[in-house]
Amino acid sequence: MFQDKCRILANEPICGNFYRLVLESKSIAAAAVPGQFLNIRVEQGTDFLLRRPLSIHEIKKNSVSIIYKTVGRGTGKLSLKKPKESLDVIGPLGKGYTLSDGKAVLVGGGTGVASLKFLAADLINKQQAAVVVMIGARTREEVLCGNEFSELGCKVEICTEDGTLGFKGMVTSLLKQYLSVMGAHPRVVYACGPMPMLKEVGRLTSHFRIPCEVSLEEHMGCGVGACMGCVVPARNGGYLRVCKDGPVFDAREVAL
Amino acid sequence: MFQDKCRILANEPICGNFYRLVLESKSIAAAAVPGQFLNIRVEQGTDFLLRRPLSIHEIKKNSVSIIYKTVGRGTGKLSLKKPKESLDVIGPLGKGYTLSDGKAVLVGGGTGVASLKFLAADLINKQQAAVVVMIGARTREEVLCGNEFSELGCKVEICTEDGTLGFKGMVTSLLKQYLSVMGAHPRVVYACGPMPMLKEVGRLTSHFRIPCEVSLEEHMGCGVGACMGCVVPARNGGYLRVCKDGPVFDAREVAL
Amino acid sequence: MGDLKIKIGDMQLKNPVMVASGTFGYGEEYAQLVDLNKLGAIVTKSITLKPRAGNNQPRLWETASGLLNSIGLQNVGLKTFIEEKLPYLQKYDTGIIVSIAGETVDEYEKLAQALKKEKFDALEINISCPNVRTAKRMLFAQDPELARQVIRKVRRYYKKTVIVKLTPNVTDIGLIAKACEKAGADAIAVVNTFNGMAVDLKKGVPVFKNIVAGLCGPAIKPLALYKVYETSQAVRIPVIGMGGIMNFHDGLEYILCGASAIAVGAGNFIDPQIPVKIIKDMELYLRENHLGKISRLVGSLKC
Amino acid sequence: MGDLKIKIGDMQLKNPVMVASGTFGYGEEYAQLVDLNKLGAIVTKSITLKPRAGNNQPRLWETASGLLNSIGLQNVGLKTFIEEKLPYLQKYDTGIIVSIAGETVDEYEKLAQALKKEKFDALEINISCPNVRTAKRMLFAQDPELARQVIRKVRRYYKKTVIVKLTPNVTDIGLIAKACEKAGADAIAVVNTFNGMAVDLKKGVPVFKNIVAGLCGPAIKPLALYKVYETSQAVRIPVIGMGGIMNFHDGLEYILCGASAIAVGAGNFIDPQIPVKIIKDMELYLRENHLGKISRLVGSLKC
Ligand SMILES: Cc1cc2nc3c(=O)[nH]c(=O)nc-3n(C[C@H](O)[C@H](O)[C@H](O)COP(=O)(O)OP(=O)(O)OC[C@H]3O[C@@H](n4cnc5c(N)ncnc54)[C@H](O)[C@@H]3O)c2cc1C
Ligand SMILES: Cc1cc2nc3c(=O)[nH]c(=O)nc-3n(C[C@H](O)[C@H](O)[C@H](O)COP(=O)(O)OP(=O)(O)OC[C@H]3O[C@@H](n4cnc5c(N)ncnc54)[C@H](O)[C@@H]3O)c2cc1C
Ligand SMILES: Cc1cc2nc3c(=O)[nH]c(=O)nc-3n(C[C@H](O)[C@H](O)[C@H](O)COP(=O)(O)O)c2cc1C
Ligand SMILES: Cc1cc2nc3c(=O)[nH]c(=O)nc-3n(C[C@H](O)[C@H](O)[C@H](O)COP(=O)(O)O)c2cc1C
Ligand code: FES
Ligand code: FES
Repeated sequence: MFQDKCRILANEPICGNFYRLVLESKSIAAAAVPGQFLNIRVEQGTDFLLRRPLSIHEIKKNSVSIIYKTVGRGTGKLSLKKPKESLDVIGPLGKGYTLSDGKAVLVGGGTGVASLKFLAADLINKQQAAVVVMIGARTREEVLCGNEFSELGCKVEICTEDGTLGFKGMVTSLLKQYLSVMGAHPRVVYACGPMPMLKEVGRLTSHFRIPCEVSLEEHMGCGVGACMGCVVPARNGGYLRVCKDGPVFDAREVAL
Repeated sequence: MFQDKCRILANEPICGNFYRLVLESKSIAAAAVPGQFLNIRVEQGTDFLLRRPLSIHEIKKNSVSIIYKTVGRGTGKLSLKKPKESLDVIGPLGKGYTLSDGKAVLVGGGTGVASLKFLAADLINKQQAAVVVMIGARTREEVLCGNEFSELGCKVEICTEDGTLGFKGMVTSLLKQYLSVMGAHPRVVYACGPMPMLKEVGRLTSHFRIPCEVSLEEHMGCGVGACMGCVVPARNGGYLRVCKDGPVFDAREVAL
Repeated sequence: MGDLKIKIGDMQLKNPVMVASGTFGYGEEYAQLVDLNKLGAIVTKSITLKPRAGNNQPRLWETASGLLNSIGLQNVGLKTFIEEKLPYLQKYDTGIIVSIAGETVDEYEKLAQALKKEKFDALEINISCPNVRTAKRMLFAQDPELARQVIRKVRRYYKKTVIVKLTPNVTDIGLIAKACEKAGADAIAVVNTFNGMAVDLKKGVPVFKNIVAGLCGPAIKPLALYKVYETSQAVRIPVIGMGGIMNFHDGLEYILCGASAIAVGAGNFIDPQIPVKIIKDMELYLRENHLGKISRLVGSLKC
Repeated sequence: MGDLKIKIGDMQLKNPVMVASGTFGYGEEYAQLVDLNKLGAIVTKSITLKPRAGNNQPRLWETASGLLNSIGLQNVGLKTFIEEKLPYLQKYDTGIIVSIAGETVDEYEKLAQALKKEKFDALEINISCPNVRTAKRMLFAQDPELARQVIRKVRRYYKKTVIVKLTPNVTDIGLIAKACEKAGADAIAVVNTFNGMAVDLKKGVPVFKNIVAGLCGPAIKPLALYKVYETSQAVRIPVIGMGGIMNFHDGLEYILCGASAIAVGAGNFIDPQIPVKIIKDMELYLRENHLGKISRLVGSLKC
């Protein structure tokens, strides 16, 4: 965990309202594992008070990149930042995915797809895993990272709600079909995306008795486990902190 | 008085911490008279809440320009604005200088010099006045607009506190010398600058019985005379509003 | 077409968007920038019996998303107000709410008496200005009994709509609001500014001569909103909500929390178009959501 | 070299810069980012007798220059605190202030009793948390008599330094502070968060399930500063000031207004380096201005 003034190496639109931000930081890049996130101060001053949590999408030797969607004030402001400007970044934060070997299915919806790229890379490069990625999006313009996953050697399945690309429907329907096929049985399912998607992934994997890890989001104060602001209900009562106990949880740990 | 989204035509450093900002606005340019000011919203959002009042330095057919010094958060932020961006501007505001013919002495200190340029132009072009400008600055790098005044046809006297350019000392010493010379007797003195300078100019002109107008500054809320935030004590008791009754006052009206 | 009309006491307004006392002068100052005919109502600067010079400089201080002010009720006084300022406002097709302030119960009484025959829509009793140093530190609006006394006296002379403007600087605003309701107020305006201060570190002195000043602007919105909610829970009479309103969304939050009308204060300084924009957006919102009357939304927060 | 040492009750601190309760966990969460040995003191999250799960989501909401929170005192409870959290903190060379919270006088008493033999520097009695729904709406810190009862009981068992943390949501904080002083408190911490709320317009519901939440951050600085000033005018015991402190200048304003020590709350979220930076800048300031001791500046505002 570091606090760094990171130089922006790139900050470009990729598609729809999605941007890719590349930040220079050797120390964060060296320490990061898939599923972890950065907590970024978008502006000095007091108007954008809290840091914005954003998942790590990719690491290189000297840089960390993220993919974000402009959904509000902070991400909107972030999209205006230019290369050579600096951002105050804390990271890597949180508990990432547990890397497993064998066959893995990665299910991503919306920006959730972004963090799975880092995971897929490690699964393939470090665990020699066979990775199937299911990418869900509303429409073809919002399908993220398809090529990136292919280049890594993943099998890529695309789903759009409006059917403009790939399978028409929800990515969870695709997952259900996939898991229903005899012998498909993957060793683990990893999922990152909106809550309804995660809920359904949790239900399906529990039904098919497949281990599953989900990455969750909550509004954050400190990002380091101190304020108890970002909690989600634990399955056994009480609360767990997304920033510290997560953002990646065993699907059975949390009440989705 | 207009409220306009004005496109920035230029926003460049001129010397020291001084910048020139040129804003596109036909309507404001057409209505403005020397001594009036603009009230500029530096940022959307709530971090730079109040507008910043800045004097008009020059008008062209379609544009208004100001000269400002970066002294704090707002002017600092302003200096980062780029051409083609827009600013929300209210103006022209306030009561300007009373144009007089005959010989006029203009005394300016710091950024106060800027607003005298517009005045000098009108005095010369509209009143065929003979204009002497005394420019005071701390040091040679901060002497503003010397050439601009010369080009207009003013007699320019420069004063620096450290003697790096022109007369060494306060601009008010120069004024005193000037007024003490027999026959120099100008019809009017106009002054814009820091309070101690204005005080002394007021004292001198009163002593030599020369009409004098001074331009004042105060923190502003509304800028249009509604909030009573920007008042200065009137000589005869009570308060006058800088934004509405001024910023230009007869030196005898106000308790300097 | 959405129906924005509202009624407060006997006062009928064409829409619930006002400009707050002290931030819009006597209306004329903004007439070149804002179409006054569009506003629901203009609340005048608080008027005192005699003209008041107000406080020494400084009077304004910018803070994080807020503005401290210490004007000290500078105003033209009752006589000039009636002779020069009121006639100007009467030319417009907008509600006129005359705000009055006094240092004693007696002064409020005299103001009400003097104003009772004048033509305007409502009287707003400002018993919550933090910027006037009186002998006691307590404001009328900080004590239910003091508040009651003022309202009773005003009520005796003034039969049209009476609004009481309260301070948020109390433990339980509901208690004060109830006392005002009982004493005969037709509506409660909430909030006046929050007590605050700032320090001039170079000189080691308080920025303001009175030490305390009043905070307003977006910084106080979450606080003022809760005060409005508390007030509207405590009384049956309408509540006029204000504090940091910068756009329609802010205004709608107040309405859901129980405000029958809203007022824009410091927002006018930042962008004088805010009140008119809110009115436009409000109309649009009603239309798009087929809501009919704005009054249906008042206090509609589902808790 | 500037001398930053201060004394509050029996507690000696190497500098007057603390981190505020609830914003710094139990210390360990920030240990990778901040050198805990540099801090004047760490105030722990408020501890309750039993572990508390806290409130439902949402718990945080960003406002204009501010942050609303409704954590609901989620904490590990007394037992785990003593067994796991306290030992961790004791390894560091920093003041340890244990904050306690209860719903009844009895609970505070039990907490004090259980903590009296533990090794730490001071007890902070939090009688001002707005985020716990109890039967009555009133907080202990909103009534001088209730405040007095809590402090008397705690004092009976706990003989070392006792700090009382007050709410700003009162008409006259001086009155409450005086009652605390009389009841035996060694210091007053001001302020806890201001009551505020927000509305989720899409759903037409309050953002927070409890409706009310607590506002902190730069937005409240002018308000909190005045509360600290009022408190320090009312009592002789030291005051610990907080509310929106983001840098040394903010902190110095508090000190001039009478705070013997200051605490950084939400500022830690925005930049965890703030407390350490303040300490550095404070030292520099003392040195450059040849001021010797920071304690000389306490309450030095010239009014
Ligand atoms: C662990 C984690 C990883 C994330 N990774 C990504 C990512 O890789 N790409 C991406 O586009 N988005 C990601 N998000 C969501 C992202 O944090 C929000 O979209 C962002 O904070 C919105 O900020 P805003 O100012 O634009 O929106 P606003 O709605 O204006 O923000 C207001 C406040 O709410 C908070 N907030 C709003 N939405 C969210 C949210 N979904 N989660 C947490 N806080 C929120 C903001 O941080 C801010 O404090 C992640 C969230 C978490 C918790
Ligand atoms: C009528 C008038 C004309 C002016 N003309 C010019 C000009 O032509 N060129 C120029 O450089 N400056 C001019 N000024 C001063 C200019 O307004 C301030 O320098 C500017 O507002 C500082 O803003 P800031 O955010 O950088 O400073 P900060 O100190 O961060 O500002 C904090 C607050 O104080 C206000 N403030 C600070 N200093 C002043 C000041 N001197 N006058 C009024 N408000 C102040 C700001 O507007 C803001 O609300 C003029 C002021 C007035 C009243
Ligand atoms: C400069 C200024 C002057 C004010 N004068 C008065 C006044 O005379 N009477 C009054 O009742 N309120 C006065 N107020 C308070 C406002 O009417 C309003 O209650 C407060 O500013 C909160 O709203 P806001 O946050 O939208 O500004 C004044 C506020 C400001 C900023
Ligand atoms: C997330 C959060 C949790 C808090 N929890 C507590 C608490 O448990 N006990 C307490 O006394 N104060 C608590 N506070 C209040 C802070 O200690 C502090 O009084 C307040 O935030 C004002 O300071 P600030 O503006 O610097 O944040 C909490 C504040 C925040 C933001
Ligand atoms: S954000 Fe503070 S505990 Fe997670
Ligand atoms: S700034 Fe409002 S009256 Fe001048």
